[in-house]
Amino acid sequence: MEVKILSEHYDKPSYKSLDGYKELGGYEDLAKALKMDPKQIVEDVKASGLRGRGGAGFPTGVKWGFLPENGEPRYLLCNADEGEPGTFKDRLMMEAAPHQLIEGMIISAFAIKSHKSYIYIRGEYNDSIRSLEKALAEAYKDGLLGKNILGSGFDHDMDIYVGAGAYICGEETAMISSLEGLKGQPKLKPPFPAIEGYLGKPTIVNNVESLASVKYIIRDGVEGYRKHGTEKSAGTKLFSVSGNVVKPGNYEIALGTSMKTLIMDIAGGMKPGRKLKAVIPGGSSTPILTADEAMSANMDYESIASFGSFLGSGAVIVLDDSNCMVDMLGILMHFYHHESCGQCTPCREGTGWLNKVVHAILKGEAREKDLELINGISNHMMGKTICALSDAAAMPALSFLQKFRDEFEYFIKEGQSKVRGVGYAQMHH
Amino acid sequence: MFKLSPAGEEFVKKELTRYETKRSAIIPCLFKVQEENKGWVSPEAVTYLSGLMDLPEAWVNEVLNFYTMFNKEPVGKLHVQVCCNISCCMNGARELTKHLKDTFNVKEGEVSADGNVTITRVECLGSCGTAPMMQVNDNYYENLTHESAVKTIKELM
Amino acid sequence: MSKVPQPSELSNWYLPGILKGLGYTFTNMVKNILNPKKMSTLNYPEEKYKYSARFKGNHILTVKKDGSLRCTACMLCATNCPAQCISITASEHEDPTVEKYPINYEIDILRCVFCGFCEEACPVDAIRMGPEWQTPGLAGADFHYDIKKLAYRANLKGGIQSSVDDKERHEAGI
Amino acid sequence: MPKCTINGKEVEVKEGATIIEAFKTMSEDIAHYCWHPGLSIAGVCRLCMVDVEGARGPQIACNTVVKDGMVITNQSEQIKDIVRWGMDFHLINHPLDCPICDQAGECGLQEQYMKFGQYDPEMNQQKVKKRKVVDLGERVVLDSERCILCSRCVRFTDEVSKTNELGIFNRGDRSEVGTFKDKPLNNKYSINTVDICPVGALTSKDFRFRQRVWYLKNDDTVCNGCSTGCNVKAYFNEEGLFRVKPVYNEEVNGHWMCDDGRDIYKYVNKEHRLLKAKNNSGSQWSELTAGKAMQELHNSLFAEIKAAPEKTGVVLTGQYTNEEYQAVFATLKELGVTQAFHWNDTDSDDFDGLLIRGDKNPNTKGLQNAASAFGALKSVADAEAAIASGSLETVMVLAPENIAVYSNYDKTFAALSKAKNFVWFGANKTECFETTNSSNTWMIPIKSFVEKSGTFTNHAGLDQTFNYVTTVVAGALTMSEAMTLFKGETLEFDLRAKPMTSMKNNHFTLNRGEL
Repeated sequence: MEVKILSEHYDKPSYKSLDGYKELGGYEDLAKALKMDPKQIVEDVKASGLRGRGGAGFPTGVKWGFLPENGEPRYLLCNADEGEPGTFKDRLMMEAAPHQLIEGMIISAFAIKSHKSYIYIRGEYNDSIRSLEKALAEAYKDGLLGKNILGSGFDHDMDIYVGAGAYICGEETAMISSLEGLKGQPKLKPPFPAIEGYLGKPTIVNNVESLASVKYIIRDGVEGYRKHGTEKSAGTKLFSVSGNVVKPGNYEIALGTSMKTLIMDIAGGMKPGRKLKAVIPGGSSTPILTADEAMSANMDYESIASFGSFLGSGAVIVLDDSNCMVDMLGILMHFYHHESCGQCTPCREGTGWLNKVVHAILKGEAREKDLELINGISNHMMGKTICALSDAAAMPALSFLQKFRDEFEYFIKEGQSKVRGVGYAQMHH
Repeated sequence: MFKLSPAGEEFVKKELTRYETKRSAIIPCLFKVQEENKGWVSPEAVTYLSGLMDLPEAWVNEVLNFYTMFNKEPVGKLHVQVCCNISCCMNGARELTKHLKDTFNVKEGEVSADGNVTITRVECLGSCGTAPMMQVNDNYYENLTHESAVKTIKELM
Repeated sequence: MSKVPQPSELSNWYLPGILKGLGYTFTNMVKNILNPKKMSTLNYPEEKYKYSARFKGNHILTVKKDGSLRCTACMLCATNCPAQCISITASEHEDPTVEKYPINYEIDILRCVFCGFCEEACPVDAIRMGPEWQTPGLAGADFHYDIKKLAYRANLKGGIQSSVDDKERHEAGI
Repeated sequence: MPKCTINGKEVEVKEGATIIEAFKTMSEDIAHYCWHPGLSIAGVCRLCMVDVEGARGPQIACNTVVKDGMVITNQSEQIKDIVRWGMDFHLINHPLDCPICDQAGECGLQEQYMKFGQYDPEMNQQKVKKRKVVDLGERVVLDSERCILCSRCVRFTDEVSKTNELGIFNRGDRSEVGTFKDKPLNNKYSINTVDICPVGALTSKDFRFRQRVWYLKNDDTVCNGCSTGCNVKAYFNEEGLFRVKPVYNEEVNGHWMCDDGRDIYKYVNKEHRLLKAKNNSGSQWSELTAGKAMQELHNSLFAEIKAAPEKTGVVLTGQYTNEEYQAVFATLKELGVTQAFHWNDTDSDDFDGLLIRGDKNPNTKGLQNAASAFGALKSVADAEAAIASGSLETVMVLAPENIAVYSNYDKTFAALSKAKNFVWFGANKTECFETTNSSNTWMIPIKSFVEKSGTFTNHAGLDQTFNYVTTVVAGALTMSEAMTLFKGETLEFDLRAKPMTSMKNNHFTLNRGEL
């Protein structure tokens, strides 16, 4: 069942404005947090078990703990460059509750003693940009940002940086590069951003949802927050359900809820007459699950991992029996080829190569051994590059091929889709 | 020769000091140039901007060419971008693009004869739950049908 | 191991040997007069032997469809040449897909040992060894074959084309 | 000083050294393209993968700092497999135009593919097409298809020359190195980008298509282009010199050299050289060998000078070796000549902050040092005045070798040749040689810097000794030899046979440089 914590008031238009937000308990937790010891907040976040909601699922508190004891200035960056196909939760959060994010960010900044933060937001999200700009102006006007916030002596400035269309900028070091005015290419690690990030200063990059959740850890306390979710995957999370379901949309559920509930009940189930074929559980980069696997999985990090996939950003893409897997993989490979930043050779060349091979299959020009080639390319892209984009391209290729090999073989042999019975021209127009 | 309006130049000067490094201002300034240069950034505009910002042309050009939201070619008055990623394709985005291209008689990425429309296919725009969708200039239009998409574009013309 | 046959006793008497030899000559003369087609010699230079197309004779530089040289001046033939008889001067071509071409290609045919290594080294089938083998000349300069002679001598009728076309190769992305 | 074990051998490296540096100190093979010791770490070619014991997976050697006790290998099957595929990734969009590529023979892709490659390529799709033969600037040509985007050149213009002309535009496999149209690659160090390019993407217009590299041999010498004295490699064969590349020397030039220095070989080649000694003691030029000329000079002038040394002067330029200066000053002492003049048209202290210095003579400091024992050097203007007034009758000139930097060359030649006896020691010839104002002119061909061994003292006082590289003009002498002959002594030749170095042979397999 849906558990509305973050999204409790998302349906109320008044929640967007500062007044409406304050009426519904907004900024109370900020006042509470500013009275706390920053170290205690970090400890609380650690104890809450909050894990990064952007995709990697790295514990937020642990990340904060990597910051050097001293070292000024330090930056907090909010990763609002939501580009993973299938994900649209951050957009909802920024449009429906901009102040919720701002409050979460001020608390987080206070905890890590940062005096400057940026919200890096993808340029296509014009509504979110407008909504956040308005909210920031309101917050500055109300003294919630700037010097001496709420009389606590804590200073903090927040600004928005608008991206210009690059999926890779969702990677934290690429985002830092982009913010520095370079091309959005990931930087070598080590040094990690917590040590040397934006302009060589310690920097923490967190997802919108992670930062907003901090507010609720302060509000409910560690115990209260851990009430939902499982031992290792605590709290609730927004899931973006899309694809062939009756009611696609964002749904907040406690981690650990079964995928069956999410898809079949909450999202309205399959369209009439259709059968579930496969589910991509965490955005297009994560390995695909077959219908059987999906129906027995729970929506938490561990359960999904036990099926060899990842919870990722929580973008559940549902495929039914009308979807040709070769076609779907072609779309994904085109996407990664388009978005590879071109820095590391295995990714730059590998994504292009994969795209060519998959499209050769679609066009009926492939050889039998090209399936092995896809495996070879993918395996040699995984973990060989600076960032995870090459893994993100390789994982779907590997899993599609492993789980739906018959469709690929049929396509190579017959030159048309096994599911749809048509060739490339009819599918791609 | 392209030149920003006085307000635009003022904007560039402000952006140059807004961030910790001057280089950070490249993206916002390019957006400004694109806005004032009929929706695209010409090579002359890059020369002009790099002179105005006092940064090497190569830096500006690198940023310009890296990001997809900057148009390196002229676009129509309405820049229609249809998301053709996985969720949208499942819901008929490719068919929609074809329908739009046929209706407005324009090839992908090119400006229509009357200079009104450019239709491009783009990657995920974060509107997967309301697929298929399109972005016309700055705004999203979601849950489209062939008819509603055409109607929307015609109304905007 | 072959053994040299020892002269027999009979050969000490010279006359039988001379007669035997004359016998051969006369038999063959009569044979040849009666059946000139079976003659195993040629009336050179009035008659010339026709060698197989694969004979490694004088070099030919092949040309493209437009009649220009296929040679890219990579110097692999010159590098590979054991007699060091090939000298090439390369230059920049105005067409960027061609990029490099020889403005001078010379073979010192008197130094050439006709080994065919140049043919084998060539990556673009630009040099071949043809069936011609006569290399007469009156002065030293006649034995330095230049592009005009190598690619466009009269009996090549405007040049030999290779079966592979550069442009097609380029478009195919090879 | 951390110790680590590389491929089973223990090695001690500097604090903070990376694994790839450790490999280099041990001369162990490791595949790499983007790493260059003179540039920042990019970590993008992903070929220098190594297994570090205890690490999560394969690491790149260029961005991993050696820690004490690390056990590193790149010989495991897994690493070899990764490198094989890494090579394939580099090559799938690389055109097979080695025959026309100028880099062939010294190409990083060729070399490393032979060592590490997967000989059975898998790619059978169409390659990405990019621009070919792009004019980047005055000296460099780009072929985008050949580029493997290692970003060395971009980092060079960002970090070393700090001119920022180059960038990598677009993304993914559409990425292309390039300049922005209005700003070509015209900095004073641009050919360094050609040197560091591991493939044939950047080629030098000057060297392009003139020789295949395997016809060239090379040897180390010191650049005579300015007082910095960069360490260089001259590339030559029996047709002459073809190019000059920098050699690493931390004290002097690091990894780089300037574009002007690349032209120094041009004055050395035969067409610019004085090939034989020339004499004009009436109205007719006669040619003779240098040795014969020096002998005749000894016979006609030596005694005359010794009798009246005050009427003789020597004009010196800072382009000769210390050894030669010593020989010259020793002869002068013997003759009793006291007048020495310094000719330098580029007397300035300019420095561009990287390598280029205003004083375009390689050995001004050496000349000054040698002269300090002899007495003060007067300027060449004094010599001209003395000749005009008739107080100087015999002039010997040690003419500059690199004449391009001598802006008053012709004028000075005309003024000095007014002397009654005019002896010109020089390596080059120019048009001004046709007319002389002297009644007794001698021109002696001198060896250029690549043809002799000696020492240059650079601007900082560093003595740099260099060795004979090759012979271009067989009949030329060094100043030391000329002075010996002038004194009437005979030259001693080393009669031991030297290895013949002028055959145009396939040397590239033996002389491949470091990548």
